[in-house]
Amino acid sequence: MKKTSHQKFESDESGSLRIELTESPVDHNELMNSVQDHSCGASVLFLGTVREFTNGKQTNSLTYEAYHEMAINEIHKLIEQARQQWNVKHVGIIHRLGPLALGESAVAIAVSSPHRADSFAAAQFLMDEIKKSVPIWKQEHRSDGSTEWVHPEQK
Amino acid sequence: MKKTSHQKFESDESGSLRIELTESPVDHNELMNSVQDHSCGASVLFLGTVREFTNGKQTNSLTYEAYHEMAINEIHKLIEQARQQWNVKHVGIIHRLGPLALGESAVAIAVSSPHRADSFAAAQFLMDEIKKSVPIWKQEHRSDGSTEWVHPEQK
Amino acid sequence: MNNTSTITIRLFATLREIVGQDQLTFLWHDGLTIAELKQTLLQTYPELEPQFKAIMMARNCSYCKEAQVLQPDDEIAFIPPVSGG
Amino acid sequence: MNNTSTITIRLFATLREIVGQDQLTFLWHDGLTIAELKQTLLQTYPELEPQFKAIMMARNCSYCKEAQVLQPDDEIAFIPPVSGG
Repeated sequence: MKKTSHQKFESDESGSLRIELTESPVDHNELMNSVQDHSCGASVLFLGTVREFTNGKQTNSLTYEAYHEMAINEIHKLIEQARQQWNVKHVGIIHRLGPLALGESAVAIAVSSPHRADSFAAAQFLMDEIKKSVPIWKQEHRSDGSTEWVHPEQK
Repeated sequence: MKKTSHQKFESDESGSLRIELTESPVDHNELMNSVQDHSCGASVLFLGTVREFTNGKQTNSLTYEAYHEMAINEIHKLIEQARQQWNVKHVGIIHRLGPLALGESAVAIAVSSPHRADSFAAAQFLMDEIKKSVPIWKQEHRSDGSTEWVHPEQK
Repeated sequence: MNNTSTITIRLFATLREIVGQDQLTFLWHDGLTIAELKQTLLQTYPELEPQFKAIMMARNCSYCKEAQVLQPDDEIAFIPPVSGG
Repeated sequence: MNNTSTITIRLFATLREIVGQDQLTFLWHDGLTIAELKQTLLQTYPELEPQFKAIMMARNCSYCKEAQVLQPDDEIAFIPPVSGG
């Protein structure tokens, strides 16, 4: 099966950003290594993984779907907002698409900064905002045989 | 040269904790993987690395020294405090000792939790508190030839 | 501009499943708004009505209001509540 | 208890460098406090005085006050400002 992948990468003297939507497994170690920089004393990696139980219902697997072009644009805007609020150097975000098994990574966010408070704040902001505005949808396949597109208020 | 390592590991149905002080390079990928759990939808890895410039002074390398037995006890207490405040499952902390080159990892903290806010808050709390109370000391070797035991207010 | 100008509608998740296609092409006319597109879609696919209560709209990959006036070749998306991450 | 009871002092970072050793052994006596140990150390190593202004103390791997009364075989540490992480 062909694995599709959509990417955006930008880099200048103030730092770099990397956005990736992919049907392949997320390599969070490679992502974390890619934000390392001698000018930074801190980096934070957030990993969102497929959890087994949500509100007492058992999940067997998930499927993610995205409006690729717009999702990359929206994530790009969020990274720009994060850069305005915090002194961060490199930001890398990978969101997995397609079918995911229990325990697999749906999203990885890596941020590096000279001081640690900026990496923590920016990584948390990016994850919170991605869940609000980026056109990506999650379909849950449950152990009771039901399948549902998840709405934020159902989480 | 013999690499020394001091470790503590505890595990029960509520989760696990792992504390390691080591003269060997920190394997943050292995640490992050070790906190993954199907009951957790979130994990956060913090990495503190040797930064090149601090207050305009150039660092060539660092040396860390610890009061091993007490440092492990104090980190253990901090993890217990974090568990009381947040719903976290697994916590792993590695602090490097001995000589470190630019860009190497001094400390890695990995936390997993069912929901992401707990992992973020606990990881940040642990790093903030480790810097306040855990008996570990950093000696900076600067490019101007000077060597100094760093005091927190000098950072 | 000529009479064969069109706009494209992209559909995702529940909407894609209800409509049975991930893309629709509509004829453009001067003054066409997203609100008008919504009405037209609802006439053809009344099952969309509950979905449209919490719907967001995007024009050429940026969120917009339903009063937005469209241009030929615009790409419009109806965005159900997102659930990434 | 007998007259050969001792306590151990652990020294780190700057203090270890000033004293030139990472460990000292002191004779214990009934009622011995950390404050008294500090005074004794300062008499032998006056260079410690500036360090002792911001010093913390630990008894058997737990932070304690300098009024702490010690027992034979206690391990005492003088802890300069920490800088881990």
